[in-house]
Order: sequence, then structure tokens, then C-alpha cells
Amino acid sequence: MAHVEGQQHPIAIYFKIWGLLFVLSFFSYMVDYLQFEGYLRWFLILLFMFLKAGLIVSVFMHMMWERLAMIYAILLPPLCLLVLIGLMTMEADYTFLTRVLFFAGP
Amino acid sequence: MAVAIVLVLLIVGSVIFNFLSPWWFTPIASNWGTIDTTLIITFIITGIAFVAISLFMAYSIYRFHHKEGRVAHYEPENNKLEWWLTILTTIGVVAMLAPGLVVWNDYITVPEGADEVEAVGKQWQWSFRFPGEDGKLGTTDIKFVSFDNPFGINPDDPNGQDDILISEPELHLPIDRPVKMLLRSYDVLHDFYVPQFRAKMDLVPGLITYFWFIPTRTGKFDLLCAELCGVGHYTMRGHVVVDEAEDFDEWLSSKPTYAQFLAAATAAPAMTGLATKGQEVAGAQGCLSCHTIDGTSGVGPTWKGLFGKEETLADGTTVRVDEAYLIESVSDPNAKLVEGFAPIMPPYELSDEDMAALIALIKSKSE
Amino acid sequence: MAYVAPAEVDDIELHDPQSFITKYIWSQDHKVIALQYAATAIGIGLVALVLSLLMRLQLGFPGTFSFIDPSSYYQFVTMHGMIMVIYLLTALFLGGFGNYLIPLMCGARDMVFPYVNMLSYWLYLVAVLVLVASFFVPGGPTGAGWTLYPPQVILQGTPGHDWGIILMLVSLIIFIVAFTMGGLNYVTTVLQARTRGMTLMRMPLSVWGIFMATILALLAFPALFVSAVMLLLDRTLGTSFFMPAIISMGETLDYGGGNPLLFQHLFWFFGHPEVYIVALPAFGIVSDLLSVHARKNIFGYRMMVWAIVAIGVLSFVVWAHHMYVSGMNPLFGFFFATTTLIIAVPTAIKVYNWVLTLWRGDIHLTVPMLFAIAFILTFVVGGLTGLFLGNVVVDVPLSDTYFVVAHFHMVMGVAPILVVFGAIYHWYPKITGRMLNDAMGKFHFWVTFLGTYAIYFPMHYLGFVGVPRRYYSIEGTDFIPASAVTLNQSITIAAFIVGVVQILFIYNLIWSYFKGKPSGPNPWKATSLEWQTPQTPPVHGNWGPNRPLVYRWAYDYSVPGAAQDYLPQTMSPDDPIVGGHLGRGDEKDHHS
Amino acid sequence: MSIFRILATKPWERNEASLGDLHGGGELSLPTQKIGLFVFLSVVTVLFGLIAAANVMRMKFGDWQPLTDPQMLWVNTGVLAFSSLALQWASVSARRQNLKGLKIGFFLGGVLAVAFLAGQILVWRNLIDSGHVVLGNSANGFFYMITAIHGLHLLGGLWAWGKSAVRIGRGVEIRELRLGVELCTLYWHFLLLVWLGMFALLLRT
Ligand code: HEA
Ligand code: HEA
Ligand code: HEC
Ligand code: CUA
Ligand SMILES: [Cu+2]
Repeated sequence: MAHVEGQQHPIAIYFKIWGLLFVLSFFSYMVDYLQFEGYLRWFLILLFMFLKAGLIVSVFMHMMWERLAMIYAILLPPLCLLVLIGLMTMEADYTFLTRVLFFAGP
Repeated sequence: MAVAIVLVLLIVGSVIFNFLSPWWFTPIASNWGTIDTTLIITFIITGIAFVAISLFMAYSIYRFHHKEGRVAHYEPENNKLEWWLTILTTIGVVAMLAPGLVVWNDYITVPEGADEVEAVGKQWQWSFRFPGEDGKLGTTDIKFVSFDNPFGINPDDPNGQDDILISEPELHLPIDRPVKMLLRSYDVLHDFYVPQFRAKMDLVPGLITYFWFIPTRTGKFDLLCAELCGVGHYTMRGHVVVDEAEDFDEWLSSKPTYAQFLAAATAAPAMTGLATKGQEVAGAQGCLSCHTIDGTSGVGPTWKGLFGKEETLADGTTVRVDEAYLIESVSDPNAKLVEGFAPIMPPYELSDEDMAALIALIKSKSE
Repeated sequence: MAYVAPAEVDDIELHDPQSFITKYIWSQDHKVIALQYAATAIGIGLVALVLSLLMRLQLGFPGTFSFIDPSSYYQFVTMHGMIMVIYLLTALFLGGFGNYLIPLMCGARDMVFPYVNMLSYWLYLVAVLVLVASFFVPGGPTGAGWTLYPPQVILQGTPGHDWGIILMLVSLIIFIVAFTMGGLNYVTTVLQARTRGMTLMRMPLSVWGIFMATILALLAFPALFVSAVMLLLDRTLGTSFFMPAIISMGETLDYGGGNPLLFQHLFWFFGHPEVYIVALPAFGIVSDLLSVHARKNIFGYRMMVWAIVAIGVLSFVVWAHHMYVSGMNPLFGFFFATTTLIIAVPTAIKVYNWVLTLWRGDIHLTVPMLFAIAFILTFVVGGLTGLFLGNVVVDVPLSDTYFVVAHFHMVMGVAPILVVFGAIYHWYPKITGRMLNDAMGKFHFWVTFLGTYAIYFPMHYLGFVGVPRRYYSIEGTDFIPASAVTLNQSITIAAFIVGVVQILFIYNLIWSYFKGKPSGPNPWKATSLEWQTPQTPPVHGNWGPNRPLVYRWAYDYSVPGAAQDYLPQTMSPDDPIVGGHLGRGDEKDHHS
Repeated sequence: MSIFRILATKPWERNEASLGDLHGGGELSLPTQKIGLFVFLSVVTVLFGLIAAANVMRMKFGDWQPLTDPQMLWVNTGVLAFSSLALQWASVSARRQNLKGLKIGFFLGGVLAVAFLAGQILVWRNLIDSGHVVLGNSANGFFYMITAIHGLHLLGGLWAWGKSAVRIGRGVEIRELRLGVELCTLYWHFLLLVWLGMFALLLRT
């Protein structure tokens, strides 16, 4: 398993990426700071998280594509699952709400 | 070659069929004309796509079928064409989706001031509940359901006392008033479906679901269960009657409130010991979810006046109802089917005591 | 033909069969396993076909056949749906065609894990047997619909709620294990065992379709697995994963707190990818059929590959379009309607490219080609009706009516089945060395195509009227006109005609095996590797001493300047037949 | 080449029509078995992810009574971690051609895994004795289901481990053992990760 390919990135690119990461983190903080609520909040937080993760994976790890493909293969399914888990929590809250509203409760 | 011709015939035939067929939506009786409009938009766009694509295919086959000396054109791709087609398709999709989402937003947003009505489903019959004077439905729970409280209304909830109970599968609604249907199920999934209203929604046990609509036409409409709920699924029918306001009020006022129902149930005349036990057995075994003892019709034939009667069977013969017949009817319900009823009763294996109690109950209701 | 020297490609270890048993029964050869899979799938599929005809008897002539009571009707519907989707189509496309085509088309000697491959088949057979056994237990098989929705599936009032459902779930669990074993093989073989020169983008679309479908299946089946296990626990041990507090037939049960919608979400998280699992292989195979028999390269190969990948990925985020009226959180409607209609775009591209492949081709109207053309038409009808259902409000009146039944039969019960037939007519010569009889084939085609169109096209209109699905009888309604009953009769008659013609097809399969015209190694003059094997039918190990060397993609038909109208993938650019012209000849490339 | 670049190639083009890239067939330079394992691991990830999704949803309803987490589970977790570690040692030894280290690590790993399974069964017994039966509450249901499915996967791993162990016992050359040992190690690490995830889920709820 050879991984360290000879290819070198110019140092500038690292700085640019650092900058981008800062900007993204800033946005994440803003979501908190501006007190977005509900689904929007989670949507934004997750979005920025994925963007950051994507950046890090694609640039800093500058791996050969096979490694990258492995990572996609291992990461993509859980990402699909995250959608499922997110929607399932919403669904659970909704169900619970109707139960509280309409059922006599324990 | 024949294929090209047949394809064209099929396409033309399908279009003609569409216009000439006697089968189309039943005339609408609710405010959901917008759903029909969206459907028509979808229909037109997809119809055009269907005709265009298949005619093009038929023409290609006609034009380029194998002949001596024909050589196919070598063209791996044509990016421009493909992008154009993609964009065109996207436009088509957006043209369908946008109105669809707008109408969906209406569909899930109940207008202020809609009347709440509850539809209750259980295998395989409908019943309904109106909120009564206070305009609020009482809370419910499965654990409160009993012979005296068939709707499982919370006895401690003051909102529930004046709720009006409709124990038969016929629901009346006033015309031109928005209703919010709250849907509740005792056992399995069902679905409240009146084709003329377009709207429908599942009933899910352990959950309250809803949809809303405004009836816009008086008349009597079929109510169907549209979610598979066991062998009796297809028999789970009812009616929705849309009335003018006065007729509706008159109908509603003839129905008992929960408080009245409770009073009547406790005041019912006492029965002999064995028959009382029979009532318990019938409750515990679930017979009473299909059979009634007061002469109204249920999923199965009523037990009132059953004993000693000449019963007409599905094959046209008749049989006198005696103990042997009752026992057979319970242990092997499909052996002799009563006329006009579906073969959906599950077989039961009851102890002799329980059976005797049930027979006593049925006898007591036949005197 | 050019070969790599043995040293250049490391071969997997081959288990050479010794006796009849190891050759034909416990075989580890992918071709034998493929045939075993296919035979079993078709056998059980015929059972499902008979069940569908029994259903049609009741629907067309209600009450005439007293042996079909409501319980057995629902059992027929359920078993028909489940067998057709999982045990016939999934097994046939992936276990049958996947096993046969992947190694041959990639130039491999066998699957990479032949032993696991063999286990996969035998477990599949066990799953089928358990399924069949459920017909013979007390209470019969389950009758809860192929969606197996709880609570109903395990309660009184549903046929087979005591034993049938347990066997069904066990069978599904075994099937999933079996499939996972096979699936690991297909994916790894495509990734690792291609011959030299066979880059990913030189693979025929059949392989791409099967490859992607396998990935989908590997990732989707766990959802079915989890829901089956949880349902089994609810049924046998009385847990309440899905079961809320319930009064069933007047009896208060011990369950409480669960949510039936959880099952539906899990089921459709599997169920929607599942429909593409049976569609993608069909997409791939039909692309190859069209290209070969139109003597033209498939149009827009790259877009076709991208579309397959896009459809695969998107199919995991559309599941709840089956639940628009299930009572789930109503906000989900927006999300799922959007994703559902987005998925129509890559699918549309595929349709365009199929049709554009015909354009300016040299179309040979052979039997496989006829089936491929019929596929396009029926798939377009079925796909477009899918858009109605995907567009959330339009689904509201149509859901659970015969419109849905018509949609999925067009798109799944007819279109892929037509591809299966086309593919069998196409590859039968490779498998047996003989052609299938053409006259019988044409007759079979016409009856099947026109017959199924006659069955399902009018069904859409029953759906518009509002006829609900899964109804044993629609008597006693006011809104259904009497003419609908006549329509139902004619549908039943059409179904019988189509059903009976399948006997002719089976007869053709057997007759041609002995009496068919010898085909030679490459009767269709096709380019892909499976037609270039040194022997027909290919022997164990497929390629003789050396594996083939691939120089080009699989679609070099009618290349300008070449001396013949097809250039096999193994043909080197130095070959005189190529005529000094490569690929697109000397034209300037004006696109990139 | 990146996957996107591969998907963008035009296989019909002039330069593509020759065997220019001498594509060796295998897409990835890893051993085939390892790829197979990777594919399998993603399937298992999805499986447990789905269980987690179901768990997350189910626990939101009022009737959820979390298990009082049995102390024993911490011990088991430790055992599994050591088992994983031991196998890692075996792997490293294999790479360094150290047969003795390989043997000790490999066998220790297997034995610890068996110990883990025994521990899990003990936890079950304790729970059942203290009245936390499967159908008591859905939290219990999930606990039993998760531990059972995880245990079954580990059992499957032990079967593969057994096969390698037999080969080690037969004195097969270390070069040929290496792949088997590495595969086991990978699988063990993975199952440890899964267990940690599931354990966290069980603790949280
Ligand atoms: C092979 C199987 C298969 C395939 C490929 C599809 C494809 C699609 N299906 Fe279908 N579907 C099923 C099998 C399949 N389906 C089954 C089995 C059920 C029922 C399960 C049950 O309840 O028992 C079902 C049910 C079903 C429902 C639920 C209905 C309900 O229960 O109420 C929905 C709703 O969205 C739906 C939508 C779609 C869509 C949008 C597509 C799209 O992928 C279609 C895309 C194709 C095209 C769009 C046509 C080609 C494009 C053109 C010709 C270009 C022109 C296009 C435009 C202008 C936009 N399907
Ligand atoms: C691949 C899937 C598939 C196929 C091929 C079919 C084929 C047929 N189906 Fe069905 N069907 C389903 C999948 C399929 N079906 C599903 C998922 C359901 C839903 C179940 C549920 O609600 O739970 C359903 C439900 C369903 C209903 C609705 C029942 C109801 O809701 O009450 C009806 C009614 O007419 C019906 C009829 C038919 C008929 C007449 C045929 C055919 O007989 C059509 C004509 C025959 C052919 C096109 C030949 C096909 C060949 C073979 C099947 C196998 C042999 C193969 C070889 C020889 C290679 N099917
Ligand atoms: C799911 C609905 C259902 C349940 C529950 C049910 N029945 Fe029935 N029963 C029917 C139907 C429908 C018929 C008429 C068709 C037939 O004869 O099978 C019927 C018929 C009968 C008859 C014959 C009536 C006649 O008019 O001749 C008897 C007696 C009877 N049931 C007793 C019982 C008893 C006792 C139980 C409970 C232990 C019970 N049923 C539970 C649906 C039900
Ligand atoms: Cu109630 Cu179907
Ligand atoms: Cu779907």
C-alpha cells in the first residue's frame, strides 16, 4: 500500500484552505449566535460540517484516489444514514406531539 | 417494420382511449379542485413527452431498419443535444412540481376555524365522533375502551362528556364548511377514502393523523378503507352524507352524547347470570367488535332475535338456528355462510363453558 | 485474438471440477451457479405467475370460483408480489445474469470468491424452500401484502399471522444473507478481476447496471434485515418496536408505545432502492441489446454511466414517496416530492439515449431487439405515471388505487421482464451453442408485449375512477360504473393469454437446446468479451490458457473506415480489419 | 486518477482506443480479500446505523425506560479493546517477520474475544435474573438485539480466526499468514468501533 505520492502542494494552497475553514467555522458560529431555530439550524450546522469535512478530506489528506474511494465507500453510506436518522428524529417528535395532544397519557 | 406500425397504432390507440374511455374521475365534491388541476398539468406534460418520445422511436425504426447496404452512423455522443434535453426535462419537472408543492402546502395547512370531526377505524368498521357544544374533542386512550365506553374517551376529561358518538358507519357533514378529519385507529392501519373528495389519509394506531377539506356538493358518497387491514379490508365500507346545514343539525341532534350513552348503558336491564357471563365472554373474545346485540347491523349479523330464526345462507338454503348451528358457526364460521356477509369471521376455539354462556346470551336476546 | 502472457495477470485459484456432482451440483463455476440461480428463480416465478392468474380469476369473475376466498386472495396477492420482486427479479438479474455476465464481460476467469458464490446459491435455494414451505403450514402463508405492514401482519384477522409470517421473515433473512455473499463477489470481481485493458469506462453498460444495482442491494437489504428481525421479535417475543397499544377484535394486547411508521420508513428505505435494483440491470442490459442489434454505438455512453450512478445515489433519499398518505410528518412531503422528481431527470436521459441509439442506426429487428424496443415503450409509460405519484398532491387521490398497480406493473412487471426475455434470446446461443427458434420467439414477443399492454394500460383508468387496490371485491359501490366490471373481465382474459404463452417460451427453451440451429461463437457479431471466448459454450475458466487483452470499449460498431461493422474489444489497433482508423476515424473531435 | 477523472474519460477516443494505459485490471492496489472485507464492512456499518436510527426514533416516545447500565459492560468493553490490541500486535509482528509475537498476539486476541462473548452472555443472564426481560421495555429489546447481532458478527469473525489459527498451527510460512492476520485485525478493530458506538448509544439512552 503505497500512499505518499510524490506530488507536492504549494504552500499557498494550505493557507487558502485554512482561510476557507475559518470562514466556514465562522458561519457555524453565526448559526448559534443568530439563534436560528428548528430544522433550519440543524440543516445549516450539518451543511457546514460536511463542507468542512469535505475540504479536509479532499485537500489535506491528498491521498491517492484509491484511498479516497475507500473513504467514500465507507463514508457515503453513513451519510445517507445521517439523513435517515435526522428525518427519523423529526418523525419521532411529530408522533410524540400527536400523542401528547390527543391521547389521555399515562 | 411491423413494429413501427404497431407502435404508432399503440400510441394513437392510447391517446384515443384516453379521450373516449368512459373511465375517469368521479365528479368532484370538495374544494380540492386544485388537486385535479395539478393532475391535469402533470397529465399534459407527461402526455406530450410520451407521444413525442414514442413517435420518434417508431419513426426511427421505420426510417432506419436494416436494408442491404445500410451503415449505421458512428456518433459516440453529442453533449450539446444531451444538455438541451436535460434542461428541457428539468423545465418539465419544475412545471409539474411547483404547482404540486403549492397545493401540498394547502393540503397540510388546516384553515382556522375548521370543524373537527374524528373518524375511528377498527377491523372492519367505521365510527365517528363530533366534539359537541364546547367544540373540543375529549382526549382518548386505548386503555379506556370498554363495553360502556366504546370510543375510549378519557372519563376525567371534561371536554369529552358532551362529545357526540356516531356508532354506525354513516357520517353526515354540513356543506361548505371546512372540516378537519382527525383519524384514529384501534388496531391496524386503515385509510379514510372518499373518491369524490380526492383527499385521503391513513389511520395509524398509536398516532392521530389528519387531513382537511370542504364538502361542496350534497349527496351520499361511498366511504372506503384504502389501506390493507386484513381479510375484511374490502368490506370496510361506510357512507359520507353531505347535508344542508339544517338537515345536518337535525341529524346530529338525534345522536347521543358520551354522557347520555353512559347513562343508557348503566341503566340497561339486568340479565340472567349466565347471559351476563356471555356478555363478558363476547367482550373479551372480541365478538362484539363485529356483532351487535341491539339489532343494528355490524360487520357480522346481529345477535338480536337470532336464536330460533330461519337463517338464509349464501347458497340460498335456509337453516334453523339452534345450539348446534351456533356452535358450528363459531368453531367453523365458513361452513355455513350467512347471506349478505363476507366470509371473514375467524374461527374460535372456546371452552364449553364459554360457549354455553354465549348461547345463553344469544338466547336472552331472542326472547 | 490477442492475449496477455500468463505472468502478467495473476489468476485466481480455480477449483477444477472432478465429478458430475462437483461439476453440476456443488459447482463453484460462475456459469453453473448462474444457471442454477436462473432456473430456481424462473421456477418460483412461474408459481407467482399462477398466483397472479388466480387473483385475476377472482377480479374478473367475482364469486365464480368459490375456492378463492378472501383469505386465500390476500395470500395470493402477497406471495405474488413478494416472489416477483425479490425471489424472481432480484435473484434473476443479480444471481443469474450478474453471475453469468460479470466474469465473462470483464474477462475474468470466475468470481473472486467462488466458494462463497456457491454458498450464496444454496442459501438462496433454502430461502426459496422456506418460502414455499409457508404454503403448507397451518393458516397458510402471510396475507398482509408484500409490504408486510405491522401491526396488521401479526394480528388476528390477517391470514398467516401465526406461522406464515414467521416463515416469510425467516426466508427473507436467509435471502439477505445469501444475497450479501453473492453481492460481495460481484462488487469485488468488478473492482479487482477485470482483465488487462478493461478500464471502468470500457465496461459494457450491462456490467455497470448490475454493479450499481449490487451496491444498492448491499446497502439497502440491511434495512429489510433490521425490520424483519424487529418484526420477528415483536411477533415471537412480544417486544413493542413497532406495536402501539392495540385492541384487536375486542382484545387488549400487551403491546404499547411502538410506532408502525418506523417500520414503514425502514421498509421503504429498503423498498425504494429495491425497485431500482431490479431496474438498473434491465437498463444496462437493454442498452447493450439496442447497441448490438442497431449496429451502432450506444449513444452518450458517459452520460449513461453517470445516470446509473446518479440514480443509484438518489434512490436512497426518495423512500418516503411511498408514504405520502401514511400519516407521517406532513412536512416530509416537500422534501421527498422534490427528490423524487429530480430522479426522473437522469432516468429521462437514459430514455433519450436509448432512442437516440436507434436514430441513424442499422436496425436489425431480431427477437432481442423487439423486446428491447417494447421495453422502451412500456418503461416510458410506467415512468411517466411514476411522476404522477411522485408529485405529492397528485398521489393523494391515486395512492392505493389501481393507478399504482398499473404504474408498478408497467415499470417493473412488464419492462424488466421484457428485458429478461430479450436477454435470454440474446445470450442463449452463448450458453448452449444453439439459437432459440425465431418463429416461436416472434409469436411469444407479440403476445407478451401486446397482451401486457392490454392488461395494464386500462388499469390506469380504473385508478382514475378510484378503484382501490387489494380489494377482493368491489361490489356494492356506487361510484364504480358497471363497465369497469367488463373491463376487469377483459383484463383477466388478456392475462390468461399472456400467461399461457409463457409455456411456449419454456417449450422453446427446451426444444432449442436439442434441435435449435447451431449458432457459432458470435451469432450477433457483437463486440463484448463474452462473445470472444475460445469455446462456445465457454468452459471452466472461460479463456483457455490466456486471458484476453482489451483494446477498446464495447461499442465499436460501424466504425468509419473499418473493414467490418464491428470491432471486438480484443481487436488491436494494428489489425488490418480496423483499417488504420481508430475510434472515430480521423474526424476532428469537436466537443472537447 | 481521481474517480471523477475516470468517469470523465471518453473510451472511444483515438488515444483511448489503444492499450495505452496498460490497465492492470485491478482498480485498487489492495489484495482482493481486503477489498471484499471493506465492502462487507460498509454493509455492516449500514446495518448498525439503521439499528441506531431505529433506536433513536423509538426512544423518543414516553414509555422508554433506559437500562441501568450494567457495570459488567465496561469490563467487557475493556476485554474487547485488549483483544483488538492483541491482534494489532500480531499484525505488526507479521509485518516484522516475528513469528512468536504473531502467535502470542493472535491467540490472545481470539481468547479475549471469546471472553468478551462469555461476558456478554453473563450480562444477559444478570439482566434476566434481575427481571429485565426482553419484552419488558423496548430499551431492553434494543439492548438484547444489538448485543446479539454484534455477538453474531464477532462469532463469524472467530470462525475466520479459527481458520487462520489452524494454518498457524500447521506451521505455514509467515509470509502467507500475513493477509489472514491482517484481515482479522481489521475486522476486530471494526467490531470494536461498532461496539463503542453501540455502547455509547445504550449509555445515552
Ligand atoms: C422497477 C421498478 C420501479 C421503477 C423504475 C419506478 C420508478 C418510479 N416510481 Fe415507482 N413504484 C414501484 C416500482 C418502480 N417505480 C413499485 C413496485 C411501487 C409500489 C409498491 C407498493 O406499494 O406495493 C411503486 C410506487 C411508486 C410510488 C408510490 C405510490 C403510492 O403508493 O401511492 C411513487 C410515488 O412517488 C412512485 C414514483 C416513481 C417515480 C417518480 C419513478 C421514476 O424513477 C420514473 C422515472 C422515469 C421517467 C420519468 C420516464 C422516462 C422519462 C421521459 C420519458 C422523459 C420525459 C420526462 C419529463 C418531461 C419529466 N412509484
Ligand atoms: C415483477 C413483478 C411483477 C410481475 C411480473 C407481475 C405480474 C402480474 N401481476 Fe402483479 N404484482 C406485483 C408484481 C408483479 N406482478 C406486486 C409487487 C404486487 C403488489 C402486491 C401487493 O399488493 O402486496 C402485484 C399485485 C398485482 C395485482 C393487484 C392485486 C390487488 O391489489 O388486489 C394484480 C391484479 O391484477 C396483479 C396482476 C398481475 C398479472 C396478471 C401479472 C402477469 O401474470 C402478467 C403477465 C405475465 C407476464 C408478463 C410474464 C411474466 C413471466 C414470469 C412472471 C415468470 C416466468 C419467467 C420466465 C419464463 C423467464 N398483480
Ligand atoms: C371479524 C368479525 C367477526 C368476529 C370477531 C366474530 N364474528 Fe361471528 N360472524 C362474522 C360474520 C361476517 C358472520 C357472517 C358470515 C358467516 O356466517 O361466517 C358471522 C357469523 C356468526 C354467527 C352466525 C350468525 C347467523 O346469523 O347465522 C355466529 C353465531 C357468530 N358469528 C358468533 C360469533 C362469536 C361467538 C364470536 C366471538 C367468539 C364471533 N362471532 C366473532 C364476523 C365476526
Ligand atoms: Cu380498514 Cu382496510
Ligand atoms: Cu419508490
